[in-house]
Parts: sequence; structure tokens; C-alpha cells
Amino acid sequence: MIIAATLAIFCAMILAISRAFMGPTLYDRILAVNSLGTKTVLLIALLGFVMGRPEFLDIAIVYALINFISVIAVLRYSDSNQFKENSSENEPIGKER
Amino acid sequence: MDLVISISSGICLLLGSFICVSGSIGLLRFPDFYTRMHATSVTETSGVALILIGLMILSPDLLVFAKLVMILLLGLLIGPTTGHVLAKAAYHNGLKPKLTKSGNEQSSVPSSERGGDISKS
Amino acid sequence: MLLKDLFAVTMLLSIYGLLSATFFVAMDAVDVAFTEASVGAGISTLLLLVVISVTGRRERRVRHKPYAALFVVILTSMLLVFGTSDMPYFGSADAPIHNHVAPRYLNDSMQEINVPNIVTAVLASYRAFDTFGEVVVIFTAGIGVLALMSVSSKALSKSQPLNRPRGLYEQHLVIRIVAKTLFPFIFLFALYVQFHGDFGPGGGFQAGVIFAAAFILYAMLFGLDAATKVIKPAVIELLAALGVLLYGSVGIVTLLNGGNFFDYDYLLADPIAGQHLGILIIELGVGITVTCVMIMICFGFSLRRRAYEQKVAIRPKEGAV
Amino acid sequence: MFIGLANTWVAILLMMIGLYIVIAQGNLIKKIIGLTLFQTSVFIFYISMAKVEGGTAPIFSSDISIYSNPLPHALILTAIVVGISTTALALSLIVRIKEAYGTIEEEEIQGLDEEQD
Repeated sequence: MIIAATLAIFCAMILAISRAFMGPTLYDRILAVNSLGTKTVLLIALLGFVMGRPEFLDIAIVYALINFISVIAVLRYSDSNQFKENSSENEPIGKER
Repeated sequence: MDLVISISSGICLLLGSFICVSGSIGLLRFPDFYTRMHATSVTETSGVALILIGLMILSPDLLVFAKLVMILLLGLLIGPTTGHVLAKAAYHNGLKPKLTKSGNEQSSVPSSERGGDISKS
Repeated sequence: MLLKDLFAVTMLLSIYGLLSATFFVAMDAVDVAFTEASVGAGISTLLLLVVISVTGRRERRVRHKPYAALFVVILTSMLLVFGTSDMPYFGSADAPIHNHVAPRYLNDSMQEINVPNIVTAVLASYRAFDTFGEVVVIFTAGIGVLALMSVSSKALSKSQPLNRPRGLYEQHLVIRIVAKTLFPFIFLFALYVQFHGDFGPGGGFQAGVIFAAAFILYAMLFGLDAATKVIKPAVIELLAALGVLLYGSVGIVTLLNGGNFFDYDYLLADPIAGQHLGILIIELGVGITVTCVMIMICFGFSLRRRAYEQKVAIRPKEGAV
Repeated sequence: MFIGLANTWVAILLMMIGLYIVIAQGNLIKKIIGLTLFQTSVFIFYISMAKVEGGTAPIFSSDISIYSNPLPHALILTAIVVGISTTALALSLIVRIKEAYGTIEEEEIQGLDEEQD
């Protein structure tokens, strides 16, 4: 049952990665990274049980923390002027040219 | 007793992984950012909780149990917060939700003005 | 890597860090996964983001001809693949790598050092001199960043209001409160990682990065001024040097007691207790140095970014070339 | 029979992607990202070499007899932290270049240099 759950989480991660690749806006990518991070936490917890040594859950805790910090970082720096989202990411390169 | 443990944890794990996968499908398939965020952040909280509870039932000793509880608490605290902040940041920086035709006209106000109004209030 | 948006590239790099750390877990390298999780997904993403917010998000259209590069790359990869034909297969127990020093580490470290985490034993005791070199490299890199990024305090007029949108720390009440409740747990967890490194995955490097991440989170949420009030840059620089000094002085003490450099057997009367004390102290030194260097780097970048933004705000033509 | 070498080939593939980015991309930040990829491929190579069939993580436990090789783990652990420090140094150089030239594209920097000469 644990292995089934591991595989399911793995599939979910693949879906999240494809969303991160496709974009289309910045926030979709941040969302995909965040969701992927949560799934990685689960995957590592599950992998610990699959491999029979579940005492290494510290890594999963670190993941949860770092995931939070990196999302905050992305938002913090996406607030600066250069990152202003003008309706769509894919429009031609900025006005300063 | 063993049977009860394995069945209950199995149910939790299966439900949790089903929820996680469905949330990810939502992340992939929904049309715009806000619906995608709705899909993931709602499902993720419950999916994480269920899978971790399933693992807690299986956990061999107290330390592992405590760590799982820690991860669960962190997940419950962090997941909704990031969802909230992401949505707020996206809205403030002018990402418009995809609306129906009548709604689209309403939201044609320049987003920077709207953002300014909201942050003042 | 055909994306023109550097921000998206950074996000994908963060995913890459997450995935490679998962790979390290699957390959039994829990300590490495620990480090990669905190460094690859956390700190390096953060640094890249700061730099991109200075240098601009868009990549200009490139007109390079990739054929020469492609030729070099394909040639090199063919040579490398040809070279792998002699490599031992994945997971084989009789590969040369498992035959020289590894059996000694695996079999004797419990008697010689009595630390369950063999990676910590190798890192901090058997190869302590090597690790010392690495710590000095980190320290030197920190000094280099400081030399390149330092801003004179006159150039940074604090009173001048910036016409940029108000930061995250002013907008988001929810995240401030959540982060405030999280800080004690992050610090507690970092201390646990620091001092539990003998028994499980963890140690000075990982704990240092987690500590630094907590401080950087604070700086991001409450502003750089508040963060520099909490921990002064001069103190950080001093502590970074002190960590290296602490590490090195352990070696000096063992020399004075009649042993080799970093031979902890001579630290105390009982060799095992000496090993434990030595590992504890040098992990502490590593943790302090890594924390301070990471904080130093991030603060340096943020200060520089702020100074740059002020310069651009004063002379907009010059900044936006 | 060559499936046992797949891990090495994946490492080579990643390394070559990194090398290609370093050579072909003009943007300095992308070059740094290429270097990071290159670096990580080396990490993956080392760690996959350390794995022993049927072994577990090298943390001593009384009921386990086979462990993976701890030496590459110790090497790579320090290499990761050193890697981020050197990356930070490179990034700070990039920030200085941006301040001095106003761009981080290699060709434009070269063009500006030639103008000055």
C-alpha cells in the first residue's frame, strides 16, 4: 500500500513538473514549485518507510521549511518593479529596449 | 490488531494519494491561475494530512511518530499560508482571473488602481 | 533551456534541486540529501532571485551559432560514454570504490570513534583536515562576496523613501504572524540538526544553512534594517572568522598534546571521549562559519540591490541601459 | 547488459547539458546555471557510485550489516556547500558587471569593450 501511495505521489509530481514547464504565468510556476515541494515532502516520508529506515524524516521537515522560505523569497522579489506582471509573461521583451 | 492497522493505514494512504493526484490533475488541466490554485491548495492540505496519518499508524516508534506529527503541523500551517500569499500577490501584481464575458468587462479597471485601493483599505 | 525568462529558469532550477535531493535520498545519501535540500532548493534559488532582480528578468535575443558548441559537446559526451565501458556496474559491491578505505570506515569507526553516523565520522574525524580546507574555502568565498558587494553606509541613505511598491513585510499580515510562530521551531530544529549530527543525518553544514535560512526569512519579512538590528553585520563577520578559528584551534590543541593535526585521540585522556569532543567542537565551528557566511552573502546582495535601486531611482536614464 | 551503466550516462547527459549552456548561452546568469547543472551532475555521479546493492544509509544500526559507501557522501556534502559559496561569488561578480556595463549579455559587453578601445 505504501508503494502504491509512493507511485501515486510520483505521478502527481510529474503532473506538477509539466505545469511548471508550461507556465504560462510566473505565478503558475511558483504554484507548481510549491505543490511539488509538498509532494516531495510526502515522497521522502514514504520512501523512508519503503526502504525500511523511517528515522530519516528530518529531511522531510527541512523540505517543508525550505519550501516555505523559497516561496516567500520568490514573492518578496517578485514584488520589485522589474517583476511586475503585465497581464502575460509571454509578451515581447520589456519596454526599456 | 495487525490487520486493523494495515487496513486503516491503507485506507488513509489510498485516499490521500488519490486526493493528491486529483489535485495535480487539477493543477494541470484547469484554465487559469486561480482555479489551479484552488485545486492544489485545497487538495494538498487534506492529502498531506491523510498520507501522514496513514504513515503515523504504521510508525514503529515514538520518535518517528513525533517527526510525522511535526511534518503534519508544518504542512497545515504552511500550505494555506502560501496559498493565501500567492493569490494575494498575484492579484496585487495585476493577474486577472479569467471570468465570463459579463465579468470581464467589470474587471477591465486597470489592475494597479484596484491593487492600490485594496492595500489602502 | 530555451526559455528567455530567467525567472522561469530559476524556478525550474529550484525544481531540479528538489528532484536531485530526492534522488540522493533514494541512493541512501541522507546527509547529502539534507544539504542539497537546504542549499539547492533554498539558498541558491534565493541568491539567483536577488541577482535577477538587479540584472533584469529578460534575456536579450541571442544570435549565437550553437553548432560549434554542439560539436564540442557531442564529441566530449561520446568520449565520456566510451570511457564508461570500463566502469563498474551500478550497485555492484566489488567495485574499486568499495575496496580501499571504505571497509575501514564501515567496520572500525564504531570502535575508533563511536559515532553512529559514519558520514559524520568520516567528515569530522578521518578527513578533518580536508573539511578544514572546505571551511576555509567557504570563508574565503564569503570574504570575496563581501569585498565585491560592500556598500559604503553614506551611499545608502536610509531616510530616502523609495518609490517602489511596499514590500511583502508591510502587505502581508498573515504571513508575518505565521512566520513569527515558525521562527522558534526553525531555530530549535537547526539546533537539533547541529547536535544530532552524530546520530542521524545532520551536522554543521546543514544546520548552518538552516540557521541562515531562518535569518534570511526574517530579513525578507521584516526588512533589512530590522534584520541588521537583530544581528549586526560586523558581528556576523567576526563570528564567521571565529568559526574557522575554533575549527583550526582544535587541531592546534591536538598538536600541543602530542598528536597529529586533528587527531582527537589526544584531546582528552579517553580517546573516545576526545573524539566526541573534537567532533562536537569542529561541527560547531563549521555551523557558525556556514551560518555567518550565508547570512553575509545574502545581506551583501540585498544591500547592494537596494543601493543599485536608489542609484537607478536618482538617475533613471543611466540605470536602464 | 549495459543497464548497469545507465546512472553514469544520465550523469554524462546532465554534464553535457551544463557544458552546452556554459558554452553556447550568452547570458551570464544562464552560464552560472549551466555551471550549477554541471556541478550537480558530478554530485549525482559520485552518489550513485557509492550505492551498494541492498545497502542502506551509512548510519550505524545494530540489525543492519550492509551500508552504502560513506566516503563519497562526506566529499559531496562539503562540495555542495562550497559550490553555493563559489556560485555566490560568481553572482556577485555578475552584479558588478551589470553595474559597470549595464548589461549581462556577453556579446554586448564585448561590444562595449571594443568601443572603448
